[in-house]
Amino acid sequence: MLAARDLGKSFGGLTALHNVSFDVVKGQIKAVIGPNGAGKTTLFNLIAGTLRPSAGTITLDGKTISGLSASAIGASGIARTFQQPQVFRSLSVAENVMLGGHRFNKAGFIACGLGLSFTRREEEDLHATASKWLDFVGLAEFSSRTASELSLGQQRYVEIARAMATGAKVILMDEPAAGLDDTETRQLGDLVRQIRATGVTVLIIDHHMDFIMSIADSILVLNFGEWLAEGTPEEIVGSETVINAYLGSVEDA
Amino acid sequence: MITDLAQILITTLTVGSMYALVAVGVSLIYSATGVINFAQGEFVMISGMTVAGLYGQLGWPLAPAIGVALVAVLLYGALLMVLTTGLARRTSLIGVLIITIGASIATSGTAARIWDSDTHRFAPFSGDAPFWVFGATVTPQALWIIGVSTVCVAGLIWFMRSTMVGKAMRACSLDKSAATMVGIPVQATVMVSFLLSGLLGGVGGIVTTPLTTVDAYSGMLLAIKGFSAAMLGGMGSIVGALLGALLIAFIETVTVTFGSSALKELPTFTAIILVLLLLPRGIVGGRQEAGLQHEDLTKQ
Amino acid sequence: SFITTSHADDTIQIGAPLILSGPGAFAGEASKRTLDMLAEELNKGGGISGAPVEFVYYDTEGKPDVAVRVVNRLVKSDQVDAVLGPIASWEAVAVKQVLERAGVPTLMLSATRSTVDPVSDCVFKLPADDAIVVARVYKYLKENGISKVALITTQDGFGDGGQRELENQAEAAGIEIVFDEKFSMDDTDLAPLLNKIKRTDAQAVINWSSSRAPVIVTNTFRQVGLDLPLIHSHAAISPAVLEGAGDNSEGMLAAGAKFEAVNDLPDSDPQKPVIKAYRDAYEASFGEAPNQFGAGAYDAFNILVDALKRAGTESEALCDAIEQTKGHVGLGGVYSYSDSDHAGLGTDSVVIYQAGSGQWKMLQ
Amino acid sequence: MTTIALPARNEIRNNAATVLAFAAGMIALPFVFGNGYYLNTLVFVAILALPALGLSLLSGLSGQLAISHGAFFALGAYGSSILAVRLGIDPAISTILAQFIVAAIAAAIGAVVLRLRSHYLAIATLSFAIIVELLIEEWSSVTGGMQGMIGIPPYEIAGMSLTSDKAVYLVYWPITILMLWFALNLSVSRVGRALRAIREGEPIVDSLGIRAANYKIGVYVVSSVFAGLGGSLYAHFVGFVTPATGSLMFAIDIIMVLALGGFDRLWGALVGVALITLLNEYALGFADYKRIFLGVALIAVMLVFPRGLLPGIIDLVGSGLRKGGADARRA
Amino acid sequence: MLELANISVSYGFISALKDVSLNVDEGEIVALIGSNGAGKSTLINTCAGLVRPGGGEIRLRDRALLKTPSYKRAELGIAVVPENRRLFGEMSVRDNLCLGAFSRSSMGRMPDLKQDIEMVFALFPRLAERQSQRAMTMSGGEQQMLAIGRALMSRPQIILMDEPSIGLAPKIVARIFEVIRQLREQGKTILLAEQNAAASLRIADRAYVLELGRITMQGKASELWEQDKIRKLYLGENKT
Ligand SMILES: Nc1ncnc2c1ncn2[C@@H]1O[C@H](COP(=O)(O)OP(=O)(O)OP(=O)(O)O)[C@@H](O)[C@H]1O
Ligand SMILES: Nc1ncnc2c1ncn2[C@@H]1O[C@H](COP(=O)(O)OP(=O)(O)OP(=O)(O)O)[C@@H](O)[C@H]1O
Ligand SMILES: [Mg+2]
Ligand SMILES: [Mg+2]
Repeated sequence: MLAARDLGKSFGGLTALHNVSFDVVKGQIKAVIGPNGAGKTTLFNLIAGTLRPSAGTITLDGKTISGLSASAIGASGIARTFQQPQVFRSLSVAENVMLGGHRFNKAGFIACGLGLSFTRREEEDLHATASKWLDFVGLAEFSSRTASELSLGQQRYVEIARAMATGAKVILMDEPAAGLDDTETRQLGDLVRQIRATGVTVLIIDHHMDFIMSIADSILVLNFGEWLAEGTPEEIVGSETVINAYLGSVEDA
Repeated sequence: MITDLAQILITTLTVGSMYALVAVGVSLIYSATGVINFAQGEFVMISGMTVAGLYGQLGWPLAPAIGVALVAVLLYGALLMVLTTGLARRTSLIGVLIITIGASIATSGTAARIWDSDTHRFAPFSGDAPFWVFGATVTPQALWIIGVSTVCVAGLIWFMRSTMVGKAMRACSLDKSAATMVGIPVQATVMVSFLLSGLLGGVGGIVTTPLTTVDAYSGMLLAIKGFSAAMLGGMGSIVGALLGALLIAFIETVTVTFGSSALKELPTFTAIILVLLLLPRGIVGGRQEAGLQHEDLTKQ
Repeated sequence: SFITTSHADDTIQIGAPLILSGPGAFAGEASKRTLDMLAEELNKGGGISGAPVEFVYYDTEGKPDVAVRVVNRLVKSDQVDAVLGPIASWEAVAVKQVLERAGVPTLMLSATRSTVDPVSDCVFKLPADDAIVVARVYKYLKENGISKVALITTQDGFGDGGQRELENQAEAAGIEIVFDEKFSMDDTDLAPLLNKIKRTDAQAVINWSSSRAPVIVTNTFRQVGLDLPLIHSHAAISPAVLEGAGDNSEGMLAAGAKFEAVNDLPDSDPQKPVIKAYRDAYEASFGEAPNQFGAGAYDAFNILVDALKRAGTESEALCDAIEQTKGHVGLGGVYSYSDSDHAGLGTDSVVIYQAGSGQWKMLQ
Repeated sequence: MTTIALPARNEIRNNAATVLAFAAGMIALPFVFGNGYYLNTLVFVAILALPALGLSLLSGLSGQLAISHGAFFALGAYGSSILAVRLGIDPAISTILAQFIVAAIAAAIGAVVLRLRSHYLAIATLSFAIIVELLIEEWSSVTGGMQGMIGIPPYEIAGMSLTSDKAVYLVYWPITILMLWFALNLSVSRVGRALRAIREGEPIVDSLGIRAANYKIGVYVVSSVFAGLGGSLYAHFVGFVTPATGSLMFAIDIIMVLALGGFDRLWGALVGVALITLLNEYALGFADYKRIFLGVALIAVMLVFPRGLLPGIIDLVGSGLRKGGADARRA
Repeated sequence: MLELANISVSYGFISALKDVSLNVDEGEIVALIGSNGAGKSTLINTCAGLVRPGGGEIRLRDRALLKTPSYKRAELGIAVVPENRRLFGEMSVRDNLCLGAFSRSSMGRMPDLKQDIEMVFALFPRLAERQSQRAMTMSGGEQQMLAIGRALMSRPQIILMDEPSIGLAPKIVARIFEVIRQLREQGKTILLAEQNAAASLRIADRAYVLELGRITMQGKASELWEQDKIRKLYLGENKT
């Protein structure tokens, strides 16, 4: 459903991504791995429209999305979480998630300013959706807390709930397990599988190989901005090139 | 035509140097603290008024008058530093800006009471007699202004680029606690920036007053020019402030030469908007790839 | 608190909205000092039929909005018996309506003619206005065979008013304006502007500007080597301008009231002793020479006190009494008001000055 | 599933109640105190509150600092005055027309400059303000140039001119309170939420499929119309406009008002206007020491209440209520 | 060398450290393990002087530190790899490294700066390639390398590391731990707060376990490594 062809991105003289092509199958969890600075986050930024590609195209369900604005891409069904959790720190947890579903409602400046009654109905519906997703990630009891009071780990879950609330078809997760211990990482794995179960396609970056191995249906490996390998977890972990470039000795994996 | 060009060049350099002394001071304090110092023009006013009073009116010799003026601006710089970064810890950038506005208002009011609200001036250092270069008028004082500010700004650029203290200043404004963590005494560093910035303004007052005159209220207008220039150049960059000041002076001079003096601000401020649209972070700040950083002035 | 103000019934309260801060404050300060000095003297002698005079000063900052606010406070809260001020033209224009509605006897210290044109019952003005100063300047130019002039005026209320008047009267006076540009009060280098005049065939340059602008104009004028007569407005006639311009001031001209020319006036001039007395008293009190703004306040005070003595504080009677002022010899000229003229001065109150060895001298 | 209180709904009710109480108080006031000057001053408070509320919407909610509110105040003032004086349009109608002009200009300018951030946005809007001021000064055939325009007609209601302070008060305050109510509603609505989110990070908002740029332009327009309306009301009250009306310094004053009152609450705008009016009135008594007093007072307020008076007082009351608590200090 | 006695820290009503005592001897690696929110970062920040404790004492070589401002602590030889990296984002990689050495400079002069930078570059060649890139535009892992490099620049005697392996590729993680081991061999002292309990227990001499702001276990790393509870909580039960 999501397909990239010959993607490239350079910053000034530096090529962060070069000639990368891949496909993501609907309903799959696809992992993107690679050494630091390989271009993984850059790839996500290109898909989400935060950056414009210097070359190549990205299509979602056959429609070209590269070149669209970030908000248009967001509206077309791609949501993301960030490498450093980006919640709206001064907003409540519920409000954070409500912003995910924001785009489905219609009330504009005038209607809101006048406090028309339909705006209130919309709000209630949106709130119900938000509560559903907070429940889904297990943060229901925190819903009226200010987001900044949550630990970094919890903020990651807020991001996930918010992404789900956008009704996205594809979710991009950038190192969601960073800073989690093994127990927490396993719980996160369960959640990602549940997301897949709702029919959402997941693209995930992480350096925790156990975690990636246990959830990914398919893995894309980048190295120095180039496509290095792609395949099932078993194929990847057995690949000599991947071990050399990324994993180092098997023992550390 | 050659006369016009020569005159444009001379005037741009003279006026640009005056603006630069303020703009660079604004940028310097900003680069160390993130504070926009609205009272930057007061340094110029204080030193101009002091020298005009002691040297121009009371007939002191020039050197001690300059000495007193520089001491005065240093003290004022220290006072501003205490007000904006010492006492005002928990406020937002806007809060600090308001404090500097308050300081500027109170300072001009006080100056009007200590001296008066008349216009003052003192004799140029090397006389008034102009000379001509390609038909363009050059006054000796203009050369003083250009020379002194070149020396000051060049020295400062070197200081910021090549010394640890210069780098430490920027570090303080970017992340105070990270700065302390690597061993930077933040308060002292910030103090250095205020004192240097005060000196720049003070020197500015001393060299420009014979040409521009000074009164108790002249600080605020200068400050607005100063940060327009600093921002046009790219906030926090000394080179940027210099370029911004020269560009503004150039646009003004060209407008006055070929258009109307009353409208000289029109092209200037239109140019500021246009330049920023092309280079959203000023001339040297350049374009920015969409990032997540966002500086919110009202946030604490 | 600021809301309740009351004053003993037997004091006469006079509101003085003056510019006391910002560029231009020197005008308000001189006025305030003068008024204080006069009030003290008057009160020492028993005030007006036993009633002391008291001034309520507010700072207008030179801004019309602020002026309106303080005048509102003067008439509605302080309920003053009369108002002296404001000084800046655009303040005066702005507050006129408030004063008119309140019917408070007012003596404007601003030069602009629009406060008394059209005439309204209780609003009078004192200083010589642009109209008569410009007329005098043009007369001087004609006498000296000059018909082509360059105008430079500041981008503010004062410069704007002057420019309009200069343009309006030019044709009738047989003057051709060959250059007409504005500059801003905060301009630091006027060389490019003045260089442009070199390329015209102007025979003289008229500069209509106030506070520090005349100094910068004069200095730059000499520096760019312009060799033409330079004529300033009345705002330039002050010791501060001479001090600022130093040697460069030599030979420059200006038109204004006789106030600065006390030593050059013939003894037969009725204004001479009045001016001398005021200058001496002011210098004795404050250790420096007064300026023409103080002089305006002085005249306003005396005209008002004179009317108060005749009519008391009741507004209508007081206004009538002011209107009946005839032949009052003041510092700015000889004032005569009538029901069609609340400006009071004629062209003969304006003279031409020339600067020489650091002094303003009246040209005979 | 846990049920959670819905903040937006409660807040809308709270707003309505508070605003009604406030309105009742303000409208009763002139019947209790008759002092003309008092009312006159309060009319200025009502007028000034509008640009302040507008800026509070823009800066307090979406974190965008603009220095253009003086310019829009001036555009509202001049726009309505020119229509009323030069074209003889009824002041009430000219006021409304002027707001459309203001909105159109704000949308055009906003679309261009709102791409900039923080200081750079501030300086670009400042530049716009200076350009407006210059154009007003220069286009003297229409605007009256430096001398300004006088003789601007007051509003008329049922054939009666609004000239007495009391009458103006009773018309202006309800308008201001309505606008306040509008602003409060907006701030707790989904639009307000989006704006608060923009303040924290536009790219994140965009990533959720929300067009941050449109919201920014929208709030800029609304906020400018607040300022423009203030300007029109001002012009028809004082009867004159000059280039000093809504000059650059005026815009800075408005920012000052918000800093004093508190950026993070709309009521802060009202508190700030009240405070600055009080300070100014009090300062009048200082005559030529006024600037010193005002400058020092500004510094003092910001040092004592770093986040503004309203949040400061709320904190004081709050900490008074729950005394004690551990010491939490970050060095 | 570094000693914490009865340290308590609270943020408003949240108490993050309760009566924590701990010591790190010269030349050893001490690991600090604990799950999210246990207080690891708070402890590190307290040692660095960024957070002021409500009570207790900190000593560096018997010198009381509590009243020492944090920049002086850097001069005394403490370096920090902070949580969230805290780089000077707008400055270049090279400038960030230079600033790391600030505490060694006197009057703006700085001996051996080049040599130390080369040392860091040798450790992380990627940084050498990107000397003039602005720190904020570096990738997550590259930033982490820079944060570690910056801490090394001050030639510290004791390094406080808050999750140094976060965001790094497995190969680099292995290198980081190797570096930490080398640092000890050079005589440096290291306090290491890590989520990656397995790896940190493997190289540490001793370890403390922090739970909800209290130290609940301490001892030789190898001994803790054997404890069931640890294995369950931090290493995942099904691992050998
Ligand atoms: N704005 C930029 N300017 C210059 N270089 C950049 C910019 N953004 C990213 N880069 C460089 O592009 C390369 C790819 O970065 P990216 O963030 O995509 O890496 P990554 O694969 O996500 O790495 P990590 O696992 O460390 O997060 C890096 O070397 C980075 O330094
Ligand atoms: N600035 C703060 N304000 C309020 N509470 C805070 C703050 N910083 C930390 N806390 C709280 O203090 C406790 C300890 O936090 P700390 O960051 O030290 O944990 P940690 O062990 O480093 O966790 P992690 O592994 O997630 O980094 C947590 O409950 C956290 O929510
Ligand atoms: Mg990354
Ligand atoms: Mg931590």
